[in-house]
Amino acid sequence: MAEYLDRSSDIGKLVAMPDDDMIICRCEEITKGEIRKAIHDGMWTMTEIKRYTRAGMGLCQGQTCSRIIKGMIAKELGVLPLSIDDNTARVPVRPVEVRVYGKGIN
Amino acid sequence: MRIKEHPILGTIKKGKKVKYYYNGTEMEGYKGESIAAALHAEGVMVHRYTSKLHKPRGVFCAIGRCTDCVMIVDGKPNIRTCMTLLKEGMYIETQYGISGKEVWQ
Amino acid sequence: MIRYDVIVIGAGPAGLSASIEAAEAGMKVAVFDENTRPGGQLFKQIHKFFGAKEHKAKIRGFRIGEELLAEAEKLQVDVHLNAAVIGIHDFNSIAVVENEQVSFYKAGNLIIATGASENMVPFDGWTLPGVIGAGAAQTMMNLHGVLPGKKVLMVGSGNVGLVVGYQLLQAGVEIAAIIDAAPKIGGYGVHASKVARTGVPFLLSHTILKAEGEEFVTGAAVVEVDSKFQPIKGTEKHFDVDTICMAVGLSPMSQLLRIAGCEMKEMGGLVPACNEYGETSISGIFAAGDVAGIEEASSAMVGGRIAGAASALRDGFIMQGDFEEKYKALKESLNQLRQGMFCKENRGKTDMTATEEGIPLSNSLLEKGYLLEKEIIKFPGVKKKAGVHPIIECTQNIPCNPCQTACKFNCISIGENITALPVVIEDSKCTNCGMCVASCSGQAIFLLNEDSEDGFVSITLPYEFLPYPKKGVKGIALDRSGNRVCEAEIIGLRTAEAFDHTALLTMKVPSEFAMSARFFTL
Amino acid sequence: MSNQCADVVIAGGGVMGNATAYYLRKKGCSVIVLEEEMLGNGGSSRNGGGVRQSGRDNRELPLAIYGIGNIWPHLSEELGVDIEYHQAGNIKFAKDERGVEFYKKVVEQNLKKGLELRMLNQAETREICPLVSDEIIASCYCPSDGHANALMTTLAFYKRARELGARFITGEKVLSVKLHKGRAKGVITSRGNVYEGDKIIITAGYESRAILNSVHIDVPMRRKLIEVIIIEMQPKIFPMMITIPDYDGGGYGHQTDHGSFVFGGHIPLENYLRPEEKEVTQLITTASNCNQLVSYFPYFKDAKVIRSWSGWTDLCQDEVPVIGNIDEVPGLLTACGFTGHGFGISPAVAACLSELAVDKEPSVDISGLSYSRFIM
Repeated sequence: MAEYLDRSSDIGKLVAMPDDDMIICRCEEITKGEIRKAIHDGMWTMTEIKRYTRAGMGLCQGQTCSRIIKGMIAKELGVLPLSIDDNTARVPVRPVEVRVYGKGIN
Repeated sequence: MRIKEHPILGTIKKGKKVKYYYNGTEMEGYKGESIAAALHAEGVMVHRYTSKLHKPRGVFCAIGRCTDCVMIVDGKPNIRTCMTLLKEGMYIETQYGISGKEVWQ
Repeated sequence: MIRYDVIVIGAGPAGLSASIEAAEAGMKVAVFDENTRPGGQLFKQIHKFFGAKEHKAKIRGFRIGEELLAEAEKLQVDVHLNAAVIGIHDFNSIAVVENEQVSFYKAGNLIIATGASENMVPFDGWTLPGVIGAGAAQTMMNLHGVLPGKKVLMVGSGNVGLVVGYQLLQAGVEIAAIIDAAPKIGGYGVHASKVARTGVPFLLSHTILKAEGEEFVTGAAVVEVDSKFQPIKGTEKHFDVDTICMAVGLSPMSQLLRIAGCEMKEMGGLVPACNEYGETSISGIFAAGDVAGIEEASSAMVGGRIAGAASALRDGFIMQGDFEEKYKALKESLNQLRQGMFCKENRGKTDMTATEEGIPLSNSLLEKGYLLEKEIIKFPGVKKKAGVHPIIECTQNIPCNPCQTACKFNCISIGENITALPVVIEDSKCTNCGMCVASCSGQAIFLLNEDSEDGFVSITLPYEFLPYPKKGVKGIALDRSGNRVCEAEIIGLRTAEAFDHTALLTMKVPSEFAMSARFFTL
Repeated sequence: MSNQCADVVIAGGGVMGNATAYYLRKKGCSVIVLEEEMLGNGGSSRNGGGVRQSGRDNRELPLAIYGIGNIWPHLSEELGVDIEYHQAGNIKFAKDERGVEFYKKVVEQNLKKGLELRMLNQAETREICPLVSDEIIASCYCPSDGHANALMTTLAFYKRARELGARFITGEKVLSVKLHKGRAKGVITSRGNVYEGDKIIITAGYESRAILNSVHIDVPMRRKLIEVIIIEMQPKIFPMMITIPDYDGGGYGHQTDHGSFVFGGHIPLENYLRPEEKEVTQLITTASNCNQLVSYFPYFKDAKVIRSWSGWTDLCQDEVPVIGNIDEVPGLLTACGFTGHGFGISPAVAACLSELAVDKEPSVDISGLSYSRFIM
């Protein structure tokens, strides 16, 4: 079970920051501002951020940005990054051609 | 951009020379090295331009993890050039979004 | 489905060691690695390792890789290269992409040794070509012999940043600076010193602001930060560089363990919760090396051996008693590596002020990368002696002792505790053989002869750059900070197989610079 | 232990619960939504994204028609988030006469209910879906069907409901329904917390069964794992949702706005997973899905799979959901047992639940989906 989170708790207003247009998810080109907005829209878990913004959903599957996003959620919510669950790791951990994958069971 | 002689490694062992094409231009590299290394040796920095913002990208992690260095290789997009070995006659193109041409959808 | 007694994922130091240990016990072992070459990071590590003899100290990383591979092959371990494991499924079955198809294998025991990957910090322009990971720089230059760039800004002063920085210099790349947001250098002082003495500046409490350029990096802007890591206005600095190299830490590559369903815990990245033998919450799945917690390659090798032995015990290939004996020795070896001021417990500690021996630590070393002359004379490796004698500028407690055994004439002593500082023995006779200089993985040993000529001294220093200066050449002696101190003449250059590519350069400088001149340049 | 009240307490923060919360807030009711994991953890985020009428059972078809006619077209605007709804059609392929016969019956049945649906021959099929394999001899096409982004839809309902003041609490696993004088009056969570409401709605997927069991209600359903593969971004290929008939192994998919292609299929082993099996991808299913996709669309052979996921569907005994008031326990409502085709009707179901919760007649006749159908 996940940790108790009352999604109505006050995390303050979304204040624009000078580096909001900096890219965080390199694959899907999702900016810091977009992720911060998602957090203020109520997306408080890594998975919700991923599904809501596509950050971490690109070709590399969040291998670079996950750690950064975790830190961002923690900062906006005022909690420790330790308390934030990671995204589910998914098969395949590297991109694989459909043809190549299919040969596994012929 | 190649190291001729290295104080620890001596002369870097290389496979035989192979010809490949980079955006239509014939180039030379060595068998057994990654496409990314061969291109870097020739000073190629930009591997692709991104889909959304059309920004340049190149080698970043070089271990097959970040997928930033992908290019079109023999007509197929999104090929990780840091993990794909150079072969004779390979056709390597700059990737625009996921296309080989600078056409944005 | 093909079944092995053990499947090891990752042919790095931990994986190869695990496979050797398991195969020695008579197990049928396969190792899978997504790379073309086995060895993992070892093949990029061209520096000499720390540790004791059993940790393969003073051997260069890539040689250790070759040794491990040869050993694994001799034991008929099936090494599958270009074989990326893409998934772990129920009952220890794995999916592998190999030869243009996905294959499935099953294992009695799975040992996951997938290593680590580099952390990144985002900043303005970090997506530009030319911003690369330190590992990428290593791959380019040490595996492919391709220069990552002409002039580099290194971000991060941990061991990775320092070691890769030095390797860049060896490959012929210029380093504009090594910066770190922390106020102190994160890696070993000896690693910092060998970079600093070539003239590379360290900018601590500095962070990267921006990678400049349109199509690729043409420059970098950095700024000083305050104690809360906030940029200080007006302290911006610009560097004309074509490459920005990021060395800001590592995280375990633990996706496969998570997919397998192993219980994980947060420890600077997600690591599996393991017992003392490296077995995860799922019986028969082990983790070894960086994926189980970031450490050095030396500890990864021992961790791999423990996991290999434990899997052999689990499936009845070795007896409990034999295992316990083996484990005891391996554990001891691991404990040795886990001591000293850089060990896990001390990581991130900022209040250390003295060595285990009670000698004050050098702040200059921690903040600028080099020791001050007045500090160095307090250390037991520095003694004033007649004739030629070693000067050991090793001032931090790190687990390393090759210098002690390198000297066949008992000039150097470390003792049982391998993190103790080396002591130069007062009444010993140095023969000027140079073995200590070449064996010091930190390149911190120099031979000084203050009796050579009137008004002049000779200094022998480790030198790993090309081209080697020829005997008779006149150049400039640099001090520990890379500043020019005086003219110097090369009076000797020694190379030997035993030195393993560390040349011993002897220069003649005026005697007042005996304790300051530590590098040579033309 | 905290006691907290609202007009309506909802167990389950999936698309049903979130959307119901949204419609209830629009009606001015106070709402608490309790979710064990994160929002949209279950089937809401683990489905093919189909918004389809064709092929539906007559009892749930009205919900699909109502949603597509009245809710989906303006949902993005309403929620302030692009949920990527496209009324781009649904095409079901036939490789042989068996398929043709099967779909002819579907057409006949759905036409009776006023749904525009037609058979296409090979040439017509290829015209609207040019990448399809030569082996396809005919198809069944419903132009008014479509698809949406299920992840976004689920979270968009949550986001909007939260903005409107609905209270969402995650990490709260509802264990049982609390009664007061024979009426459902609250729920009790595994943390020991009690949440009270005048109406209690259970929209917790398969887990609804255990919660309802606490008041001796049992919906006959079982879980079945589904698995989906995601193919890397492609140029725009075709807009419609595709369906492969179950007798040929089954399959469904569509291209997302992003360009990636989502494809789900089945393997026979899914019916025989060990009971303790977790929600994880099985060894051979991805490979099987890859082969199935290529056999209908050879185009994808060189494209790369970038991830896969699995999720539980809650199969109801008669393959349609249980929706509405549970007469035996006044104040208790449920929507569960969607049998893998709940997403497309979720806004309509939620709209009806919100109406029932305020004792109004639902906009769609859902009497055929009532729990009472299982009572002999």
